[in-house]
Amino acid sequence: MSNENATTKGNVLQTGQQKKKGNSLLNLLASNTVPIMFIIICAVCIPISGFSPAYLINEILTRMGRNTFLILALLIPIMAGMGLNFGMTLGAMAAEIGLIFVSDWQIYGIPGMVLAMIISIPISMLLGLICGKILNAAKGREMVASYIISFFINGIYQLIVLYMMGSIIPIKHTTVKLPRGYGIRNTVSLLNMRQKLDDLLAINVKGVKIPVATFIVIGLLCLFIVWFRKTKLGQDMRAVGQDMEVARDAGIDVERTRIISILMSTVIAGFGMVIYLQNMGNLSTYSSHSQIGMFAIAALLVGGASVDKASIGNVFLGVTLFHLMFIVAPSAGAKITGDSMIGEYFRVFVSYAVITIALIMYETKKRREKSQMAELLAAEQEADA
Amino acid sequence: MKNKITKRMLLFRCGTIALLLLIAGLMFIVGRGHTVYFDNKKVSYDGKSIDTPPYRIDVYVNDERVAKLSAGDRGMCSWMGQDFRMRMEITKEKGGKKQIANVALKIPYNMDGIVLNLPALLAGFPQDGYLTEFVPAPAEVTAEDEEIVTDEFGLEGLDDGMEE
Amino acid sequence: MEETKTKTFRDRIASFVESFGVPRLIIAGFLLALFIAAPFVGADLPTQISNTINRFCWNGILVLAMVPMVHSGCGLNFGLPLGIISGLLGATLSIELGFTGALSFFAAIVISTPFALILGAGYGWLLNKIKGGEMMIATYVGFSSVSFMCMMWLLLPYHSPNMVWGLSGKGLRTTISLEGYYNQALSGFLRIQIGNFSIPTGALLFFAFMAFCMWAFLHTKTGTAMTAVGSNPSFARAAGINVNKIRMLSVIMSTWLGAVGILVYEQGFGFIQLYMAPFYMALPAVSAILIGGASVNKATIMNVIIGTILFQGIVTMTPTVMNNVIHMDMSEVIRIIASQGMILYALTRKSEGGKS
Amino acid sequence: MSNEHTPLLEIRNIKKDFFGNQVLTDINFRLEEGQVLGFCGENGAGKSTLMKILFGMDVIRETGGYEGDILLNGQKVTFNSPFDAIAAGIGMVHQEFSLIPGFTATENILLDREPQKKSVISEIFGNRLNTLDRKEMSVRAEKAIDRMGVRIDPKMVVNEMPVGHKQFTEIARELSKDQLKLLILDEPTAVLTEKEAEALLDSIRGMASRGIAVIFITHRLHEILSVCDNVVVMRDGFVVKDVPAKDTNVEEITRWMVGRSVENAGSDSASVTDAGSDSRETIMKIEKLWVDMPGETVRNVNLEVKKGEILGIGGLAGQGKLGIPNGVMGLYEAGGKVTFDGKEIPLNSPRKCLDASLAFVSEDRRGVGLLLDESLEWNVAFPAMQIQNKFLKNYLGGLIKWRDEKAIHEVTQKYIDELQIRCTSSRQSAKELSGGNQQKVCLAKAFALEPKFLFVSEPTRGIDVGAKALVLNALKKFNRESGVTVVMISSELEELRQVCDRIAIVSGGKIAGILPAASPSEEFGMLMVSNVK
Repeated sequence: MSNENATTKGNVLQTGQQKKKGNSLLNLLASNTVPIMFIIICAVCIPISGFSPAYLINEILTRMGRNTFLILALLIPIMAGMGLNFGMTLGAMAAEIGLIFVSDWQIYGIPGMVLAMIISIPISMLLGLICGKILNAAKGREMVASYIISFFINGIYQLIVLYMMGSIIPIKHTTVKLPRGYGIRNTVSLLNMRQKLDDLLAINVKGVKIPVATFIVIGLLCLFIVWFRKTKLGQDMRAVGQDMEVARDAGIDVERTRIISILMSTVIAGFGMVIYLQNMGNLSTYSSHSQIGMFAIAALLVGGASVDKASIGNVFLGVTLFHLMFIVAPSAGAKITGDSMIGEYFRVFVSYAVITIALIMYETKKRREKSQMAELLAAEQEADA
Repeated sequence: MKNKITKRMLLFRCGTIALLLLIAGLMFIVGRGHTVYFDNKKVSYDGKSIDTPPYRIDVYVNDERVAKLSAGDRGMCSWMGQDFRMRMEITKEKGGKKQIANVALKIPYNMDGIVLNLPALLAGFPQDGYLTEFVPAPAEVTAEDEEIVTDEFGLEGLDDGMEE
Repeated sequence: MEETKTKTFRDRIASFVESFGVPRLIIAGFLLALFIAAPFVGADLPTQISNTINRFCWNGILVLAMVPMVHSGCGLNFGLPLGIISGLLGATLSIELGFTGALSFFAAIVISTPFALILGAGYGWLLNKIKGGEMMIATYVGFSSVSFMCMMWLLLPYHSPNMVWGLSGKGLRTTISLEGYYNQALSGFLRIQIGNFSIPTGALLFFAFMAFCMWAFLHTKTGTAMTAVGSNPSFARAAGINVNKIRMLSVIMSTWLGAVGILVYEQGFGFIQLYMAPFYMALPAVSAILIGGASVNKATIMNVIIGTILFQGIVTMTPTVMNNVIHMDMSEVIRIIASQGMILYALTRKSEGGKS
Repeated sequence: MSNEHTPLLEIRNIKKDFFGNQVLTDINFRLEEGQVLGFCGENGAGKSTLMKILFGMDVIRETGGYEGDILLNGQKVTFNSPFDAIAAGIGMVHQEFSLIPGFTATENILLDREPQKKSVISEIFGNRLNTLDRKEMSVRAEKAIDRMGVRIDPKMVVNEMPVGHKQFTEIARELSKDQLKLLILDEPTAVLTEKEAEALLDSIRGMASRGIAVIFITHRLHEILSVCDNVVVMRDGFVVKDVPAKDTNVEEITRWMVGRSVENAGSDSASVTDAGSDSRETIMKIEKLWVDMPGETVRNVNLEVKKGEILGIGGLAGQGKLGIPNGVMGLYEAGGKVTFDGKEIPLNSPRKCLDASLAFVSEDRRGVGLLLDESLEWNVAFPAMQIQNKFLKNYLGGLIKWRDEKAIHEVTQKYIDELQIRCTSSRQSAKELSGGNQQKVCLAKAFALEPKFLFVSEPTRGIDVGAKALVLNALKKFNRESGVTVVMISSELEELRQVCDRIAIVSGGKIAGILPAASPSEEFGMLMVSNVK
């Protein structure tokens, strides 16, 4: 009797799997809804916008160099099962503090960037540690919590930059400091650093500038991430990300591993922000960081990543598609509606909508997996009867 | 046990931190930027004076022309580090032949802005004679306080009101 | 069990602090200090207090809008902008249709109601699909809808010259003055003025009425079911409650209150703010109710009142008092740190009872 | 057995109580190297607790530790955590899988014990940045799989594996530990097919021949007989028998497990039963019921409940007895046909069941049974208020249904007195009560509905003896006085025999048989293990 039952269960399981394979093409389409949607949007908008291919390629290469490093910072927390790290903003703030100092000390060019990065490391680590501890206390709500943390730390950042710099922390130059004697100006010029990394070893191919050095740096980070996955810590993070309890039973220090993942992400985000700002050439002291997390996350999701799974490939696909949309949308919008603001709002809307859709898909997938067992049982009952 | 910090590791860690600090220190020196102003103006120093600056001086830094100075003009460029090098093409008077002069000089570390008086430099004045610190005009600091905008949409000038 | 009776005084203090929460105490203490310090630094106390009351009236209903969703276990309504959008649609349509004066206020409420119901129903349906991840998705639903409406404000065929851009004659302005419409429609009603001290009686009454309705609702059969759903959804389900329906109802209520809330805010403020303005409007309301003592799945009317007073008190008092004390206007920063810190604190508390 | 040499493991006088509830009394046994020891007993007999003590689980320490000694190779040991036990050479395969779903078998086998290569970076940031030695990993995993003797694909990802392979992965993980001397297998064959189970038994024999001692817990008695050297039978926290496997048989073991002679069972219910319940009319008919309740799956259950009886449903844990009431009441996804009082009741809709005057007291008191944060009044009155519009005042012609606090207070007070619920007031919140009193509140909640039919699931789980008697009496009284049909589900057979008229035994998700309460224990025992899988 028991024998019979057991084997039927086995069979049912197998048929279940076969059924899955039959739907694989559909699944492939379903799991890549977002990138496909974006390809369609871009395909419609590019001809309308009327930009030349050379211009588009140039723009995309620039933006790729500018943003990729930041987006890569998101991969590690996803690996550790902590979802999209909205707290990467913390790293960006650390980098900005570094850049403010460097700018006040008048350190130029790549040495200035390196110095800003080094200054950002301890700040990022401290902020990452705080963020990690809080997220450990808010398990299951990591994303909302990290999102609110970014606001909270933004308050503290403002406290430091707007009130303490110049009054407690020495700031010398009036180009950086507000005329009232303390606080940092709205914009800090990074002219002496502007695109210094991008221009290093840059190659010009038919009017398309390829920022080789930036890409080398990004490539190094990719290599680091690939290598990191092969380390013990990387393996532990994957284990923790998939099942915290099992990992804990096996002897992995779950809390610590999670903190480290956030900490690493914050430090990488700090470096990414320095690269980002050297390309922009100026620093909006109170706003540069505020939307960085959102745009990086949107780009990653556009690349086909989900809340629990993301690869380097997703990053590159995402940054290309997302920024292509970003470039063409305003002009396409203006051509269609005659109002230039429409396109601007449209791309903001799309960024948010993408994140919303990705979050919804993630949650519904979680629930769908739960209900699959019931189908199996019903099938088995029929097989029995 | 697994995460115990051994002495050896501690050593390596200290080494890394030291290395980072070293790099930081190096960047301080290598990356120190200065704004160099070039004056093609009259100058007098220690009793000597030059009353007629050259008709025109072209200043090249890193093979790039950064200033084209007629008499009485001021030009500027940014320079990283303390070993400043430039090439000047001097035209004494209108239509005259170009003279080329290569100049290398040390910039004091703690000066942000340096004014070089080129005629004095060419005339071989001592350093005090041709190099002065640039002090920004105090008039630049007006009482108008810029309003701090802490709530901006950030990327590419879309603004949103953050909270109210 | 007998131990409870023999608690020492210190224990009682400790348990009070424990139940009240350290951050909440700090905020209340801070506000108290501000009030005490105010006369010494030359701030006019009556003005300050009337300002606080005024702002309480503007914001009270937006904070009240948090209550239904917290009760039904949907968590803090970070998707409040959806309700605000309904309110804005009501407001602009009311003006477009030519209502003026106080009438335009009630017209706005009436017009915004169907929008709030439809949007709320859709939003509720969505939240039922993604139980457990409500707060994050709510945030982004809010963001998406605000940015979507940004396009709509430009595209919708509004004509009223008081609202559209003067030059092009189309597309709504970012701020629309309510002068001649429902500016002070409630606040001005039966206003009591004694020197610098004024009480916006009408607005207070309106808030009291809404709060009473909410209180009464929570005492009805359906209200009881809503609380039970939030307290333990499995229990409610086992007791035959249609959990999804109750949650949907709570979301619709929340959205509608958000719509009314923004209209009340506007009548006090005097302007309609469009485009990106509703973006972060949820956060002050969320932190206000949390400061008032609510948690992610428990909230009372008292929490709303206390929280709004504390939060708005800090908002009004800090600029003047701080400015006078240390000659730095740190109010903005203090507000951000206090409110976001409060939300973080609530998120890191373990929620008891059933997990949804 | 010679006493000259010290055995690998010796258990001496182990005692354990959970808050005064004695669960283990004077446990003694010894285990030699390479021996296989079979453990059997009903649920609640104390097997799991004993294994938890042996494996140093946190629960034991948190509940006040244990008495007695564990000797490993003659040396007394105390384990503060499972990691200590592992270090001492004890391995355990739990009933629940402890595997990372996205990892391959190899990665899972060597989880947190991966062979590593050092690098410069790991010198700085610590050993966790060592790179994994994938080659060495597969060699070791391969070796562990070889030792097990059952082939599984080391590269297969766990969530694509059939259930059996997951189990083998877990066993291989234990075998990959070099220090392993004693392996505890907690019902390892429960999820295996017959063939896989056979393979596992072979592999146990193989392990034993290599000198690893095995403790094998199972409900499939023939497996014990075929593979074990010794059999230990436990009942009610005692070791009732410790005999060589070759000297016994399934019937004997069953009798030991269930224990108690036939004569003293079913004392007062026997008289009611003999009236011949078959003659009474059927009030509920369950046909072809399946229920997807995790861990308590029900398959194809057919059952008839007679009007006015108390029907017991018993069986071993995990066999699906809990799934039946949860499925019928719509709390877990279910299929099939349920007819009550001549009308078909739709499944998956708790409301419809409650409307039909069914009520349910859930086994999950804290999760489903109570509003922990709310007052007793709310807990007692809530379902009746929502389902039957009791305790409400109507205003505006029924448009507003206002909570009638006074009526709620009265009814709660009534049940507090009736069931002797110990509380400070009816407004106390439910989470502050003890387990027994919480259970009484759950009953009060069901009674307040005044149902025609009541499911009571594990009413005495985790409550003390006094409360137990009170709860059971209250149920009986409710049945006799109000004529309510009661179906009571319990793991404790004795309890069912005290209260019930007939007892259905569930095994393998199906009804294995229905017996009058006065039937001999062995018969119940045989039914319990009949379909176990």
